[in-house]
Amino acid sequence: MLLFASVADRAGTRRLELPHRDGDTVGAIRDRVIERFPQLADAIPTLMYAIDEEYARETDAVPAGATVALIPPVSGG
Amino acid sequence: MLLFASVADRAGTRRLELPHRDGDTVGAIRDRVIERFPQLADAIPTLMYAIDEEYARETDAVPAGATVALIPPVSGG
Amino acid sequence: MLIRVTPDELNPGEAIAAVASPAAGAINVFLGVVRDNNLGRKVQYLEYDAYPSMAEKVMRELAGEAKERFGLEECAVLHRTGRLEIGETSLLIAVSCGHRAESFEAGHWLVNEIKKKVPVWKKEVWEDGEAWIEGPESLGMQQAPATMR
Amino acid sequence: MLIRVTPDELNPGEAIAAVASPAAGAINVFLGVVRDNNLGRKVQYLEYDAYPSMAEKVMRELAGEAKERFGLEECAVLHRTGRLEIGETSLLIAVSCGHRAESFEAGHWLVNEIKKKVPVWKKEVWEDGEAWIEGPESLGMQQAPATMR
Repeated sequence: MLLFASVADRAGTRRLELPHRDGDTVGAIRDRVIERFPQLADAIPTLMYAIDEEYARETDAVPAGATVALIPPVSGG
Repeated sequence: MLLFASVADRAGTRRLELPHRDGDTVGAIRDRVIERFPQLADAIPTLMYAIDEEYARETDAVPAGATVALIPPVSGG
Repeated sequence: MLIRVTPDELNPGEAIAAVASPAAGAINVFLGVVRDNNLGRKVQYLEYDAYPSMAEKVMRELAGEAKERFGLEECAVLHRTGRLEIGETSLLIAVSCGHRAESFEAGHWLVNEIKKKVPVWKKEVWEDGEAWIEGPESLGMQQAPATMR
Repeated sequence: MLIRVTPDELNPGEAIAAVASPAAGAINVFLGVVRDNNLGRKVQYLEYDAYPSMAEKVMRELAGEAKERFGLEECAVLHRTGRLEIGETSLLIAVSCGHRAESFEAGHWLVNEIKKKVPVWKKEVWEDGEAWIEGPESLGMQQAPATMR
């Protein structure tokens, strides 16, 4: 699991290893992160997600070994 | 009098000295050039003019000592 | 296609050389530059975070789509990361094509898409605080001090 | 404002440096480049004629009007003259301003105005002849051979 920008700052980390569970979805994994870092809860409505460098939906299944990323609203340029 | 591009090529010169006459207009001077270089006559409908580096009309008066230019349709860029 | 996310200075000459083509009559180059102010606040410097491998992937997809959509000859997209001072270039885009109108349209389209889709984030640092800017043109929220990172 | 008509190579880095400004968030650069074909004909090289002093004057007026009209910070316009090979830059424009949209609009407006108003002319040289191109996008008329010049 990769965290960026304000989410990484508020979690105090940019990277988490989470055990894979059968039937894991992006949303389920995100919820486990929020349990650990409740201060991130208010970011949920604005987050996007990626599985292995592809934008993904909350309901998408996460394969074992995949890299999930929490993507706050982007502001590059 | 300055000539450019196809007009200069067809006249075989880029620069003419013409004596100034009282009441000279751009058009009058151009006509004296065409007398000397009749091969330029067919360019007249497309020409624009400048007096001392400013676009000018055919009817504009030309002061003594001014530089008049025949400006074919431009194609820079 | 030249696509790169890098902490190093961006070089417009490199991007222009990368899009050179004998069939190109027009090259358009866009530089996103760090400005000394935003939404009325004086900016001291910016810090860019990125998900570099995904950012390059999305940039490559957008560059490919731009080539198709605008009939480009070539396309280069580079984004810088890390600390950037006022006047430094954060985003560098170059496109080449036959005619000028498409070069402007393609460049503008690419900047807009990049700002919407590429996983890169800027933090503004002011004299009295700092904020991650999340979302295009947002004012940002005052964040915890950097010592918490 | 950097305004120049010159037989020397145009350098995008110089134009970009000339428009740098702490208040600029966007720089747009346009390069008009010699293409290997025009209206279906293979081009060997171009030759640009100009009325340099008047061309610089008109370019300066247009740059000033663009600054006003689009709220630019700075503006550079350079045009090259003489013989230009395929891939070489004939026209170089750089503009800087606060935001990207205006930078694209200003650049595009300037190219269009320059092509309409600046006293510069290009001659296309093909394998089997040459022609002064007079008027934007005209096909040109076959001219007398160069020996008559």
